Amino acid sequence: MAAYTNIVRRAVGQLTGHGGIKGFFVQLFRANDIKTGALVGIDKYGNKYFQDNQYFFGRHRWVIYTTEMNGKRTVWDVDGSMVPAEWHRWLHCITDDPPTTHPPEPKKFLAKVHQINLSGTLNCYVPYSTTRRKIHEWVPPKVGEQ
Amino acid sequence: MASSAATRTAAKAVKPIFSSDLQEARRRVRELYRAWYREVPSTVHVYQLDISASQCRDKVREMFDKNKHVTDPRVMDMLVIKGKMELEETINVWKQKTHIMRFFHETETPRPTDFLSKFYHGHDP
Amino acid sequence: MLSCLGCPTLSRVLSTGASRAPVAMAAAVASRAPVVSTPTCSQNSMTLVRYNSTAQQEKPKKTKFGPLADQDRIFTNLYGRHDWRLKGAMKRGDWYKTKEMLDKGVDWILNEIKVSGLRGRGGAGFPTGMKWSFMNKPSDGRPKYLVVNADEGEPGTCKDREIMRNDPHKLVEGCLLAGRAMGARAAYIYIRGEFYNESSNLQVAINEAYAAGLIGRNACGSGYDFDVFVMRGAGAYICGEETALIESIEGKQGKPRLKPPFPADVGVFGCPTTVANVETVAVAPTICRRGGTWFLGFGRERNSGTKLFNISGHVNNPCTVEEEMSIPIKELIERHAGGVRGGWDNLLCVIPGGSSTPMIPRHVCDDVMMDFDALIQAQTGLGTAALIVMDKSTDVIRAIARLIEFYKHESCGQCTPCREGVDWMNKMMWRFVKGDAQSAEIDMIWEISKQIEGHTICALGDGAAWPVQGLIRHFRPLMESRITDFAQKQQAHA
Amino acid sequence: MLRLPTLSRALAGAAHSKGSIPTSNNVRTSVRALSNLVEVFVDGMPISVEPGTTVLQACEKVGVQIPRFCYHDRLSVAGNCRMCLVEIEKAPKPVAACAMPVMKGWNILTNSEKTRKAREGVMEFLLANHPLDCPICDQGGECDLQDQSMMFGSDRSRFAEGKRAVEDKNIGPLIKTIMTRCIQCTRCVRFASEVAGVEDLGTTGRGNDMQIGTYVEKMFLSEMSGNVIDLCPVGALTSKPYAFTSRPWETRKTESIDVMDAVGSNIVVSTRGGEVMRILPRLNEDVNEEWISDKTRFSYDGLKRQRLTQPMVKDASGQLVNTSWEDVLTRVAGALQGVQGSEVGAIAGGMVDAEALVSLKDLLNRLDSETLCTEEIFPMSGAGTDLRSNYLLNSRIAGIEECDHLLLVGTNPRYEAPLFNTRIRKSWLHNELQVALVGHNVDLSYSYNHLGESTQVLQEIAAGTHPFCKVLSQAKTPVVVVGSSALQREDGAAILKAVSAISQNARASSGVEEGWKVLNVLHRVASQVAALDMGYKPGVDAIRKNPPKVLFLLGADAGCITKADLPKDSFIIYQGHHGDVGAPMADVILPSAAYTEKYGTYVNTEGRAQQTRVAVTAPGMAREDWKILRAISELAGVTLPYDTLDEVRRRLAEVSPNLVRYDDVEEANYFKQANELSKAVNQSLLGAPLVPPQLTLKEFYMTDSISRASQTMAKCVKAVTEGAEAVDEPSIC
Repeated sequence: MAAYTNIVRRAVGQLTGHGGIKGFFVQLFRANDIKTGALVGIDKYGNKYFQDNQYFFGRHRWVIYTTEMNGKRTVWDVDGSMVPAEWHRWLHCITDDPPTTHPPEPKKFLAKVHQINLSGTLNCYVPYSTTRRKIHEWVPPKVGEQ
Repeated sequence: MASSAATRTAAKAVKPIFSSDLQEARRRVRELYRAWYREVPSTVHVYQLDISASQCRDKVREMFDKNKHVTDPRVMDMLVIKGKMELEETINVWKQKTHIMRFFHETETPRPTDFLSKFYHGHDP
Repeated sequence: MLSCLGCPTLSRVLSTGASRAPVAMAAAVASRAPVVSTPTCSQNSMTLVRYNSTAQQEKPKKTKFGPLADQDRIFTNLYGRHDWRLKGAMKRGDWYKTKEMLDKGVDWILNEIKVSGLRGRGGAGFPTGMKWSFMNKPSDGRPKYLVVNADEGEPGTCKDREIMRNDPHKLVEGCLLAGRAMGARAAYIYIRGEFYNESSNLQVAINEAYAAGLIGRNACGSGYDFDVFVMRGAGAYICGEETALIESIEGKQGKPRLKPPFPADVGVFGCPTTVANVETVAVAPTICRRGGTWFLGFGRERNSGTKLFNISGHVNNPCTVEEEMSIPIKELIERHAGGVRGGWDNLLCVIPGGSSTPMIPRHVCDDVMMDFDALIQAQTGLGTAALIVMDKSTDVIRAIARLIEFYKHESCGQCTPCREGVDWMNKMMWRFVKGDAQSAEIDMIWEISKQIEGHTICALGDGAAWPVQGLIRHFRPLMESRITDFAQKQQAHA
Repeated sequence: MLRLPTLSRALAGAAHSKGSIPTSNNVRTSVRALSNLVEVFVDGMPISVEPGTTVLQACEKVGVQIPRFCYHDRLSVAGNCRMCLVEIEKAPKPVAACAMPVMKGWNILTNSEKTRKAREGVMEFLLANHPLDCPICDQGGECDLQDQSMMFGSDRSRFAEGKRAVEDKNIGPLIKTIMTRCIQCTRCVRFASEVAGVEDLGTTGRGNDMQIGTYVEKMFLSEMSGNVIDLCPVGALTSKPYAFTSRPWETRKTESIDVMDAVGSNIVVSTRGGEVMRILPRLNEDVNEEWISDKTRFSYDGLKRQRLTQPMVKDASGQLVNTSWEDVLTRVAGALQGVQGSEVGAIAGGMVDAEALVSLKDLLNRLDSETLCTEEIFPMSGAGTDLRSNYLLNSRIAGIEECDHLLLVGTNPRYEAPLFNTRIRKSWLHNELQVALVGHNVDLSYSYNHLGESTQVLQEIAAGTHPFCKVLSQAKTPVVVVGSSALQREDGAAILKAVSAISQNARASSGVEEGWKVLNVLHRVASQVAALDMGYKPGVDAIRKNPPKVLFLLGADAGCITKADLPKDSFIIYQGHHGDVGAPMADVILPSAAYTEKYGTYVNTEGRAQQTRVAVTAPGMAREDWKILRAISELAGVTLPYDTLDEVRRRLAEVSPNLVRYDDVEEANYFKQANELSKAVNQSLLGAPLVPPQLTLKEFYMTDSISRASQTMAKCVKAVTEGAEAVDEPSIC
């Protein structure tokens, strides 16, 4: 019986735990999920990290992305690379210590401001040829230089 | 007609491939067409083609019609042999989907012929 | 007569007497007759008979050669005991009736030289009369030149310097006669740069001759214009090669030219030229004066005349001496050089003709004669007749290695076999001195020397190859034992 | 170097003194009676040869190749490598085949045991001190030593001693030296002293220490220096710009023609992967023998720089921006249609092929314009370009070898046409050619009689009052060469008149037969003769006087016309392959193919038509010149009647059949008439001295759009002015 009440309580919690009907639907459409869990921390960009060990391993930690990151609107256009490095470790179960309790050692290779992966965008990295050019074109002189 | 008469006499003179006369050659063509016609549904199924069987049949008919003008039994025989080879490859799935769809390929741009389009096209088309 | 009794010192003293007048042949022959009876020589005469029997002649052959009588000496001031200047030279018979000889004409001079059977004294032994007559082709307007090769650089050879130092007028007069014989306009005497005193003496002699009207315009009053120039070299052995010498005179690098064209066609400054050795030129006046037949009377057939022999090395009394051709080597050493140091039995080998001829070991020396043909038969050569005598204390491998080093240093570097091959042989020879080699390498160096020999532009390659070949031919066991000794020592050391 | 191989002089002298046939003492006209032939045998095969033939030549006649390193056809015989030793039957020693004349009845054994032994021995010696660095040697694959050691060498080495090493020398930015590889064949030394005429190279040291070098540290200063790279049988002298770039077996060879000067040297273009790797000479006895100048050989890197690869137009701000062919052609056609025919003008540059010239002429003629000019000036008064003999090098380049007196007027052939100068030097060296020069006193690599540099002298000679006239009147086969640089002057017509008079006088006094040509013009650019043959107006005077609204520059990079000469609103079209002088002032740029990228016809200064072939495709969107013009014509509504190269050439043949008779010289005539017409010229000579524009070596290297774009040529100029160290790069190997 207790198990059933627990299920009901969780269901109610999931339905109401996102801030009303609008919040519920926003959550549903953004994350395709309405599960609730313990808020472990929020990073400086606003990504929220949750944990609920009632789910099986692999689904027990998740992130609700921020709506605006580095000037980009990310309400609907979310990307896995929005998770910064220190939370990535926790989120992917490399460690159980979230950066809220165990702040990461500062490393010079860690970016101060996390960048979203540009792959698939116009600004993505494109490899270029490093071979010597066989022909060097003439570059016309700029107007006004002469 | 003079030329076809000449070919006819020539066809008589030379050794036939299979068919001794035009009627026999026509029969072979019909047989081949029938075989293709029957094979089409299973080809569409086997190769999981995204087109209907009737479209394929239209294409088969078109391909046969392309050589409608041929009246030389030897040429007809040779075309039949080629068609049989294609058919065999299709039935035995020696081909792949792309090879089948190549019959429907109609996007090749014709090579430029006049000077100016050749000039625009490239160095020495 | 004393000279016949084998007393070289005395004979030299006596030979200083001027023999101005031609001496009758008969007297000369007669004066040498009694010497036949000395025991050492009779032994030689037997072998000589064997040699001569190959070339059958009806006429009774002369079987005894040397010693030379004083009155038959051509170079009467070889040792500088007398005045070398014009006055002294004239006293000794130089410039005697030169005008008359010139007046007898070209053909007469050439004929005398031809009759005398004189062969070039520079080493190759080409018949001089024939060589000079090559120049008598009809003129095409170019002047002709005589070039006298006084670049005496062959190790062991020191005959030309004695002539130029002590008898320069013989050379100057020879230039005039030889020049007349070939119709030359002038003579260039290319003298080795190191011969400072010699070139000085020669220049003085030329100046004297000019002053006396003997050469120059209307030389000796014969109506023939002839100039003599002295050109000093800069000390390269290769410049003793005739075409290299010509290049050097022209002011270019002393590197041998290709032949043909021979110098007789295109020589110095592009004109017909004959290059002759100092000794060849210097004996010419005396030959003309005393007659070709007189000269022919010395030595064997085809090897006639007298010759300056230089004897150096392990002898008691190294010297330069004029002797009759075909004198047995043993007699030459014993009589004039006071014998080999420590006796004849202490002799190891002799290089008979200057450094570029192969050596001959003692057993060959016992009975070989000093002339062109006999030494060829003994697989060596007369060369410049400079004997280098080595006794048993010599490290003969090292001696040859040193000679090869000399040739390596003096190779002009123009043609491949000599440039690369001699350097290679030099490197190998010094390993042979230590014994640091394989015995198979003896065959290899033999092959290398054969690859050099005859494949080069000039004869320097041959001259560098022959000493090695002589060494291997006669001292191969020594080389092999040196190699095994070294290997054993190395083994013991390890 | 003595001027004359004394032998030849002596023998020639001998021939005279003996009163034999008083033929001129030249080498070429040696006609001998058949009975004089000497019969020899090569490996038993009988063959009759002329007396004086060497053993090697006799063997070559029957097709037997004798290995050689030092021997070269065009150089004196050194005979020092000893590789060509062959056995003669019954001779004691093997003889050097390259130097030994054959004697009657000799049996030459080219493959006997003795011969093979001798070769093997020499090869062993050569390899003894030769480094075994073939894998990193640029000569690998075309190395005589490699080939001949495979052919004639032993199978293994016995040399176990230490090898010799020689210090490399820096002899300039063109030639890389790896002196350890040198086998002392002295070909380079002989080339320098005999052909190039500079005594820069020589040997120092002796024996195994002998080295090839420049005596003191200096550059090998010659306009022909690159040829030693081809001559060197090993990898001791290799090309610096080509170093470590490709192997001979990787490259594709295309036979072509050089356009750097008006000589039209025959070349082979080596390409790999659509890139010109190097340029080598091709044998043509009538033009360049087997030499080429350094500009021809090394300026190819200019073909890869400063190239026009995209059509360009000026945008609103006046900046040239890339665009498409459709766009530019429409603009050009629109511009041509928008003006009267008389308002269209064209200037053809120095490296334009005849196909483009004829297309341009046809195009403009259809637009009713006759304003077609070339950059080079040629005086039009008198006979002008109407008589072909007036502007050709009529005696031909090879004809110099038959000439005995040569008068050069206002030219420096050494830098204007190096190969022509080489021919003069050859003739001077072997045939006792007497050279005289009116003009600036320049170093021509041979001695000449300098008559002065003022035009006064020219007048005196023409009038017959100068002492030189006496010399000239004794000439049997005189030749007078006037440089086109002299004709660029204001008084060009007067100079040509004087030269014409001198030639006519010399012809009259020499009594030479009708076929001998005296008057010659030495051009400097490759396109000039073809342009004049087609009736282009030489010089841009017509354009300057009557500035057109639309100006078509066809590879015109000499800067004859500037923006200042034209009205503000004029429309300039530049068609060419390099962004040089002409391109920046253009409103529209049409990229075209350079001479290695097209089939083109060029007529050299003798009037010899030769064709280039496609070695690489044109870069980017560049097209062949005549095709661009043909496309413009179609859009402008005056379609030219040819679509293919063959049709263009048919049109060329219509205009002038000699333009397509390749490798053939069309004789020109009417000298007398030309002289008569020139008498009508009443222009007076100016007082200014005759100074050709290229006086020293540094002015030789960069003269046209290709060589100006070449880094190698820039390095050469720097090295000549500042010394070889200035451009020295750290050696990789």
